[in-house]
Amino acid sequence: MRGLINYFSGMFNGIISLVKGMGVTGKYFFTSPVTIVTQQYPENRKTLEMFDAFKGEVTMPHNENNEHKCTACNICQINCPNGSIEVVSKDVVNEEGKKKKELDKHHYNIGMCSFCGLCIKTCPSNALAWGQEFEHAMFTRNKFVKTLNNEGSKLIQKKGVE
Amino acid sequence: MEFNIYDFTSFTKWIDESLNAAMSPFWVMITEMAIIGVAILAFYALVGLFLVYAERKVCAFMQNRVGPNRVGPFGIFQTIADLLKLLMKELVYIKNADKLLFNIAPFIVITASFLAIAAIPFAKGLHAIDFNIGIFYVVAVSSLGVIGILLAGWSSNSKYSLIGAMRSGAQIVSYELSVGLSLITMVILSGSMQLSTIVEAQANGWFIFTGHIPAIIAFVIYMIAATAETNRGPFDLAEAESELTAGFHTEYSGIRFAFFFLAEYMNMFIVASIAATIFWGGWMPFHVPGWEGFNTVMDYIPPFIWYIGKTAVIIFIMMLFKWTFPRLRIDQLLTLEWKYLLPINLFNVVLMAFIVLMGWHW
Amino acid sequence: MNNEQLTAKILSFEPSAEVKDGLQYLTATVAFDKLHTLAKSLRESKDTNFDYLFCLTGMDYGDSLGVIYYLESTNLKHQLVLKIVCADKEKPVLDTVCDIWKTAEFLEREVFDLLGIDFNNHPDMRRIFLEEDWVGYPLRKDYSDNNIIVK
Amino acid sequence: MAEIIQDIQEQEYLINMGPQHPSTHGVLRLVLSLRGETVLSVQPHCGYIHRGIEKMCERLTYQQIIHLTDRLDYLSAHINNHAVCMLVENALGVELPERVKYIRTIMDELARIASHQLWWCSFGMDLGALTAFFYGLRDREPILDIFEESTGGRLIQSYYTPGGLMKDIHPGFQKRVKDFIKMFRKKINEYDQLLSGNVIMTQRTQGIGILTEEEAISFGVTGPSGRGSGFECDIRKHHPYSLYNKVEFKEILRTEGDSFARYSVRMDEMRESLNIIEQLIDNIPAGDFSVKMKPVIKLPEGEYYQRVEAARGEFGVFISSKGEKYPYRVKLRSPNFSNLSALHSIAHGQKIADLVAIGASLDYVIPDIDR
Repeated sequence: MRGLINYFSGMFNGIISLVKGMGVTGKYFFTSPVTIVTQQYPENRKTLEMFDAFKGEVTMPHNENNEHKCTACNICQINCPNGSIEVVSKDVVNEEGKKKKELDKHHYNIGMCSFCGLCIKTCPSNALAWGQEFEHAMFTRNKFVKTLNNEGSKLIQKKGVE
Repeated sequence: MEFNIYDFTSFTKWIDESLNAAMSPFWVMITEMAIIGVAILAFYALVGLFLVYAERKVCAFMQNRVGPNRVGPFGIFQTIADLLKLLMKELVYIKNADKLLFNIAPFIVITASFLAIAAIPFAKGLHAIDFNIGIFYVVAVSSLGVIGILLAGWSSNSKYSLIGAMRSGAQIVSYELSVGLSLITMVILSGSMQLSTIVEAQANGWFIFTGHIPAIIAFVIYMIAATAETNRGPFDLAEAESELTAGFHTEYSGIRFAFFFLAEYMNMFIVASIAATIFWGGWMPFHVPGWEGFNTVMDYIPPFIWYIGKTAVIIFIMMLFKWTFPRLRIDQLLTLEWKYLLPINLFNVVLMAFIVLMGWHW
Repeated sequence: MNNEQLTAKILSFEPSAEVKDGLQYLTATVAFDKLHTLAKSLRESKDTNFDYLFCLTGMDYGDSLGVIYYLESTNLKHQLVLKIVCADKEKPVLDTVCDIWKTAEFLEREVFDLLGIDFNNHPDMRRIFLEEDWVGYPLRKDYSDNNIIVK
Repeated sequence: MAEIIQDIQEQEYLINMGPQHPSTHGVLRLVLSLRGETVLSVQPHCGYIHRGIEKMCERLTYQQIIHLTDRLDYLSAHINNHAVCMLVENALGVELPERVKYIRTIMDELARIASHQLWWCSFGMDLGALTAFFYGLRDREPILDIFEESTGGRLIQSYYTPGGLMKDIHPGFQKRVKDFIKMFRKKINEYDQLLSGNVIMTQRTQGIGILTEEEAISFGVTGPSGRGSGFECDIRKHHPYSLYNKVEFKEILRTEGDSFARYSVRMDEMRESLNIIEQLIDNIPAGDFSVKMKPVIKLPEGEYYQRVEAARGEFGVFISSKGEKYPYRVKLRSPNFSNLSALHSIAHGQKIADLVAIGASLDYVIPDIDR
């Protein structure tokens, strides 16, 4: 007798649990246009805004005079765990006849970057920053190597020093 | 000739007569066969494509997604694009596969669903053939598909496929019983196996209402067993994507895979049509005895719309099953059939017979 | 059980053990051939009951190879570090402890794979991560790979 | 003929599950020998994505190690990083500001919830309930947004650094977390409706894949999987670190040891994590987000070990230092590796479908196994 009761109560409870589950999916089906969470990605490209902290790529901000803050000290290159940064510096003789190291090219290989942020954190002159760009797909690998400093850019001269 | 969307009998008769006037009876038969074949083929492809699209949209909405929305407005041409892709894909030949069986298997599956569609009444006077043993024929024919699945699993020389096929065999053999018995319950109620008669008998109330509790039980059992028979989730053990990768059609590609895919959706359509025909009155409008005005309004809706609407609702329920429940394990599947559905079904048949004997069913 | 009692207990099991206190965990160093008997008594004694081996790491000390076992007792809540140094660098062999702690079966395979320490009586001594035909043992200090991209 | 039949009956049916298989959650290969549907033995073959992180760490400074531990168990990246950072800080005797501890604890618990959510998704998917997969991912999104807003990364954050954090949290952090807690408390009940109570799911998991407590300890199966067998292994409770001795929380234990026990431990752990966050989120003290550390960290000579409770079990870092700026040897004790070693003992004698459910309930992440 108990077996029979168990048989029917088990069946009944089972059916109730199934109906409950169908309630959840059914509810979402009938409220679907409101509850859809998918972002329409390529369409919303214009309005899509990443968070400020978003780690898209390493960039070197330039001001309006095409000047950056990088002193070519190599600390980012040393701190990079993957060797994705290569700082090429050149020696420039300034007006006073002193030799001075200046940034020539700041190569950054995004294909090898693991976005750990150590270059940006350790930079003593805050020359690097995170960019918000996230569409990095390229057809060839050598396009991953970017030069961060603009053509003909110069180091910002600190005011009040001279 | 008068064309009437409420009754296709005169239309089909007109075609028959005008053909008879033009040629000999033998050629008339050939021509009619060809017309019906083309019509069903077109309908088949259309419904198949639409169902695939519908399923993707329905499941997307259940899952808070958008679903296909790239090809055409709301992605309505997505399935056509998919079909084109599948047509163009390479047919991969499997080393050491049984070539003949491997090639035949998809055709068996798709032919079985073709055969079943012939007996379904879409509207008054609109069916290919009106057997006097319609239900028997449908049950017999729709279970042929499993042969294709078994052959597919066996011939593709893949271990996953074989397990899938064997599961499918055990599953169909068991659930065929439940489908048959729940339909027999309704046959007892209607007193006929002819589908057109069954539909006509529901003019004053669908069987699910007039058949009292046994009809409801039979309907529930039929829904479960039919879902199992179409190899759809939660009974998709033969495919069992997370266990057997794709089960019996693991090794199929291109249009052969498309055949399996299409056949699955058409089987769903067929079992839903049968459920609609036998339990919900097929193309018969919803009538409440005594409410003349209401009945007249209902009669204005064409039978074909009624039929499609009912089928769609049942298909939606089956989709709801698939997208809500986890998959059953093979022993649970057999337990469900042999320990629950079959005894209840047998009891239900007796109950129905009793009700009919006592004359309580009208 | 505090560290002093534990020290005494270990010394009673294995008088030749060298027990060091004051580090992060109590550390006992024993000769490689005493490992299995000591481990067995540590596991089976009611007072020590080290039933949980939470880390097993192989070490390349430069001139020798060794294994460090981190043990814990789940009911007595004390930990112990067992340090073993293999006798021979060319052919390092130790006794397996996977009959005492089942988790050691995989961990010892890993040590075998990456450091080349062979474990006696292990039921399935194969490489676990690398290919069967891999030459060399990558975690050894003298291992060199020609394909290093980042220097 | 009789011989052939006997031969067939005794033959084992070998199947390769993986390396590409939907339910191995990555590139794990399981060699199954079957008799019919019954699994006779399971032989895991790992190493398909072995990257040699331990060897790589020997050439990296302690700050640089962080970006590799992120990539072990990427679902609990914060927690792995926490272990390395704590090891360095403890070895150097650095005292952290309270703010750092608060933020780290909250982030750890958020990571644990996110990880368990993803586990719930894949659990549903492995059982065939695909809808569960999408619901879980949908509700995981707010956590990823919280991470992204403050740390800049969604999956792999590299947020902790020896001595504190990479940057301070976003001003909107607290509000977002509170919104999430409110939202998720509702959703988790929905999860129960959809899957936990479902009769098919309970029958597929209850009494299936039993791991006894003794075996769990012997195999070192920790985390929710171990606690489902009654193994009290919550490092947060037994060896408290960060703020875990200040917050109140229960160690979730089940004694059945079956797949369902492992499932329900994780479900309850999500609720418990919400409680922990709720206790902390309003009280984040003001202060620095990191301590000034030397640019080149050199650990004193010696061997160090740090244990934390990652989302899948006990994660341990062993570092042996020779006093240089690079570690001499790094060993990462990954929870999944030990959990995987118990798979054969749990799964033999069960059905294929059960093996999939067991695998889902053990919740392995392959990069953590292979390292």
